[in-house]
Amino acid sequence: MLEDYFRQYGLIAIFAAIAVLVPTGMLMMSYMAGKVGLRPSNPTPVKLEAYECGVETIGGRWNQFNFRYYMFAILFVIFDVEVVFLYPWATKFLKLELFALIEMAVFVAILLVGWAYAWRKRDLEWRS
Amino acid sequence: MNCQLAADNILFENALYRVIYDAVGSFLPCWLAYVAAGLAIMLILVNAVLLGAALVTWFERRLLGRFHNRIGPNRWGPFGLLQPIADLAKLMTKEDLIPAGADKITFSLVPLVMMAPLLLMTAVIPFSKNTALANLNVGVLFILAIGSLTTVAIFMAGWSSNNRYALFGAARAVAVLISYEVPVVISLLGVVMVAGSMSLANIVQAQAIPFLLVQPLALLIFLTGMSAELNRTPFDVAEAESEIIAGYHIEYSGIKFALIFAAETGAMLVVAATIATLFLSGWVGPFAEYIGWFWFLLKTLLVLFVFVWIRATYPRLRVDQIMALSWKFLLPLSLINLAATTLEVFFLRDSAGTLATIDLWIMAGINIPLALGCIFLFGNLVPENAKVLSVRPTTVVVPAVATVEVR
Amino acid sequence: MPIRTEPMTVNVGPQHPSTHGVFRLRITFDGEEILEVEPILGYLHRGSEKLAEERNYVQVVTLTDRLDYTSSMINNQAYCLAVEKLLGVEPPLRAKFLRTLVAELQRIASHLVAVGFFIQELGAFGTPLMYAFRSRERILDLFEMLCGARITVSYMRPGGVFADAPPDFWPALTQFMHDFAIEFNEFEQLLLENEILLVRTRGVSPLPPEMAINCSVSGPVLRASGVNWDWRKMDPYDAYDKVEFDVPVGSHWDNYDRFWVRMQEVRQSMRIIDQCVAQIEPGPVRLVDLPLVIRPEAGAEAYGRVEASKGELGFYLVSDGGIAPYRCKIRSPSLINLTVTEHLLVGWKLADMIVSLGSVDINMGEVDR
Amino acid sequence: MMQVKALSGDQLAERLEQALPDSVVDKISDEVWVEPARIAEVARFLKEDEDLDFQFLNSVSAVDFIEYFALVYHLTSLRKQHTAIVKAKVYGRDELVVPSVYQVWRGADFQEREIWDLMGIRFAGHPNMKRIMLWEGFEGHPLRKDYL
Amino acid sequence: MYGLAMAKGLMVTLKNLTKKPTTVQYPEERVKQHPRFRGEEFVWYEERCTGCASCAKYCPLGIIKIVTSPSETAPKQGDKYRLEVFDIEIQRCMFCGLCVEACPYDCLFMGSGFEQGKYSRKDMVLHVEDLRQADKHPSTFFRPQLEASGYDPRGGRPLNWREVGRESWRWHQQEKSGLRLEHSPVDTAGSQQESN
Repeated sequence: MLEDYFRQYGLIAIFAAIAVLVPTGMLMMSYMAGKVGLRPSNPTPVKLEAYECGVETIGGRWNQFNFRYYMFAILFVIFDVEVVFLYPWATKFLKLELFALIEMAVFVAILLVGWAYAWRKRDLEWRS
Repeated sequence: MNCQLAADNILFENALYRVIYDAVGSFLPCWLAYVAAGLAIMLILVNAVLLGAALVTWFERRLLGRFHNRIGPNRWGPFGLLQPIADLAKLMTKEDLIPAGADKITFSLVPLVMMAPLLLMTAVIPFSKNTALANLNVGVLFILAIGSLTTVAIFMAGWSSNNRYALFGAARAVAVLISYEVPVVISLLGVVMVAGSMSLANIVQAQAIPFLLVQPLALLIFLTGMSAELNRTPFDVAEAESEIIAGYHIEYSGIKFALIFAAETGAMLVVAATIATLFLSGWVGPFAEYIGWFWFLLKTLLVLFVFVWIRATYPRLRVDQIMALSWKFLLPLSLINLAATTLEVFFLRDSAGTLATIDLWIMAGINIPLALGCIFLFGNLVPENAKVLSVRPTTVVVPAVATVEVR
Repeated sequence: MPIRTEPMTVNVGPQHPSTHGVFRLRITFDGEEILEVEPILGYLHRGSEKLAEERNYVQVVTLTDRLDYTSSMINNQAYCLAVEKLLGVEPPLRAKFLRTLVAELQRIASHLVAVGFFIQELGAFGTPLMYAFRSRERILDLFEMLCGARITVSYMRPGGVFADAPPDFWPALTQFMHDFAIEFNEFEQLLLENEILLVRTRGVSPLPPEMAINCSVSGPVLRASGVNWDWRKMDPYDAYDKVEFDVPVGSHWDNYDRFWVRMQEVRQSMRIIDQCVAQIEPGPVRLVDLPLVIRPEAGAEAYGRVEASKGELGFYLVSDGGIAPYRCKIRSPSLINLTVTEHLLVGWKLADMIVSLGSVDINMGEVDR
Repeated sequence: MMQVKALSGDQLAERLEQALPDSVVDKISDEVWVEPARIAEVARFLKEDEDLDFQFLNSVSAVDFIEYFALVYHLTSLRKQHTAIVKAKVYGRDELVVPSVYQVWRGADFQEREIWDLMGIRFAGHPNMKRIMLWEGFEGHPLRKDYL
Repeated sequence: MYGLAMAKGLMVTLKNLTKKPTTVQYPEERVKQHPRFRGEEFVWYEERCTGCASCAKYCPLGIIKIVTSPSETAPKQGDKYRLEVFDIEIQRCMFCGLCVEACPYDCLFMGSGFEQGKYSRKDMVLHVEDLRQADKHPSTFFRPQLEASGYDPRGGRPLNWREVGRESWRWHQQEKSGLRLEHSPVDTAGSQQESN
């Protein structure tokens, strides 16, 4: 069992390396093509400007952006953690007893309260 | 050296794999033979995804053309099949610009971070009977986890470009991802529960009838959520071309753009393959022993067609509406699905903890009306402004003296 | 605890896919919400009014083609009406009907462009636009049949139109009207009640009637704001007093109503065309005694207006007795409808901004002139 | 069929003389010439008077007659369904300033800016009196007859 | 019900998927061009041109340049001038057709081509020699006599100056005013019109 585990993930690890290598290789190829002269490279200041509909950018480079989704981010973290717990449970649920069902119902219910509270507080909406 | 392939290996019956394994195994250590044979499969996967992405761009453009009542790309090769190659050749020879003021390293890393998880996702998808690189027992979770890495790349692209439009796109992409990940993940719980396994190969085998029928609500949520995570219409706010021009990849050109674009279409392909596996019973079909890959491709194409079809039809939602749709419509729906499936499984399973085919049919019989009912119910909860008003007053309004405050 | 953020100023346009040409908005955003808007125009300024002073009365017709290039016929009509007012002449009846007919065809074409791009800006990937253009293409074909050009038609002349329609125009028109009825039904099915479209546009950027009138807004935008005002009804020109049609008026004043009013106006235009075809009779199409080079009397002036597809299009002509207008002021609906941009956009989101701008349906050829 | 009728110059002049003495300079068939310095006052009266009710400003035009500029206001009342033409003569070539009607009809916004840009008549009280069609720093006003 | 209109939209797109494309593959296939099409390559019949320069005067852009000298080759035709220069700066031409409308002798016709892209602006000027030698496929724009003959500029053969016909001034006036008289067929002899 354990051997199988390493065998499988070993392959995945090698594949991960390949998955990184392939796009890197393509980027390198393009870089080499640029060196050889297949690809033009003639950067001018105007060309390198950030695109903003053809006019110069106003203001600083990175400013403090009003992102407005903090509450969603918090909810996302909560629910994703929940799901991590739910998956093993769901996998084995076919063989679990009634107690497991109730337990999980309680677990989900607690989270739902938080979600309902957020809805009630109108945190699921766009607010100024 | 006499290597014996373990009988529980998913590739045990795969002819190509066996040939390489035996050939290499005859003069090299067994583990090396294992790796070498695995490498062959990996190369096939990488090529399949890259070529597949190219073909998907062609398929999408061509199909969109026909939806639009025009022809679509048809100049290069038969039916324009070589169009993606021409595009690639063009993009390869384009100047590769990095805007001044951009974070150069992050900017250049983006194509990599976008492409790698996509390739990695294919490792667990069974393309045919006994053909997958690895049969992970956490397959579903693996796909979901690796799949959401793309968003990191999108955010990197948006942030490092030093462009306002890109920043808008990145912020929107992250907002959409954190909203849609939750219902998507919960919706797949039902599938896992019915199949009793997270391994994709086992899920395929568990589908005595396609889960399309058993878990219609889950399919709907998964399709919607994946459309959102792939930035496809009607959720393509991250690269809404009419608003923020191209969103996060506005500053990319040349090969980097090609890679990002290939990764986007490739992601669509992989997601379509995932849906085909999870809900359309993957490679199962008549003569699946021999032409399982054909059924798999056919079902993938079908899902791709649905993606393109939706793209050709609908306008785009606004970002806050997308969020609301997720948290107020899809999340409750996914929880209802979870609850219903749990109860059904709990009452229908036999003492050995298995579900017979007839049980699946019963579940389908319950879940399909449930799905329709839920959509109807939640549909009536949508705000008044989305209702159709067919009869409208045409009164003459000639207002009194204007009292508009003039600034 | 509020997190300190700073507003950022972004240029939308001139090189932006959704600003209807080279139009620039300097927008200050707070996140995605709009705090300030400043429209910047003039990228397509060609000095049409000055050019008109250097051309004789007939030659100016070619300039009017290029104002709102999606409704050249109506521009022609407005200008020719102004010159006729200046001279105190009336075109023959057949010419009047022909003008009404082509103006309504052009209105359909222009509204199709407006609606198509409106949906495009909502994010539909081209399909509604392509369907709209498919029908528009047929109309342009009819124009080509009529006058040899598709966009810059120069079909009308002071005192009529330059030539009668060729005999094969009439069957082609009948065929088009038949096909278009089907195509337009399809188009309505695709869009008119689409929920996504409704949630995106219903209640967004309402323009109250008082505001609309105060800002001199005209055309479909004014009618969508609930004001029943159509110059074709109020001051019938050409053959509009001989045809029947309704004026669709919006009730919610929002983006959806502006879209809806245009869709309904296409239906009304179809009615008008059918009536024109039924009523038109043989006869002259141009005043014979009007010379090629027109010289109105000195000091004469006239303000000729039509209900163009974008709103009230007026030509204010002053003559000094010469062969060219002494002054030719163009009251362009697009420019004046832009007055409400600030009202429509501020407080809404980036995505709505593009759509609201699309719902006003500006055309830069006309804004900048 | 409804018809919009044009108010005659006499009618208009009479009303204006009653409410704002000495504002009318001249009247011809269907137009009335008013004192340019009082144009904003006249505009407010025309808009707010119950019987006249000119709430809709069709267009503002300027014509260069070399010895003077004529400002032409085309007005419509949507409720009463009549139209009127109000004109004002502005003498001189340089530093022309006329009160703006922006506060009365916001529809004059871009048109007044355009007149400043192309004809060189400034409107006092307009909040944003900048060039509109041409760029800032452009010399001259191209629609004037002496601009070549 | 919610979603019904969305389903309807999907059906519409699906229906259109099966339709024949409305676009054509341009260089191989062409859409029908109507005989009145105002195209490039003006068709000019020198035999009839008197060098009156009405076209040049009437061109809104002033792109026609005409220089004439008294002719010695056609004394029988009365006061006729020979054209030394007849330059049409076609790159600025907007194909309004006013020059054709102004021509009192029916010697200038709109062309029917539209594929005249060149690499240099100099090449875009039509000279008198080009006009003389060009294939003559006149458009029927503002030439009712040609339209009545059913001539199709794209499909038909080149026409010479006699074949394009010319109607009497009086007839033309009436035609312009829309009173369609009986159309005389295109006159191949071309003698009777010329006597006008």
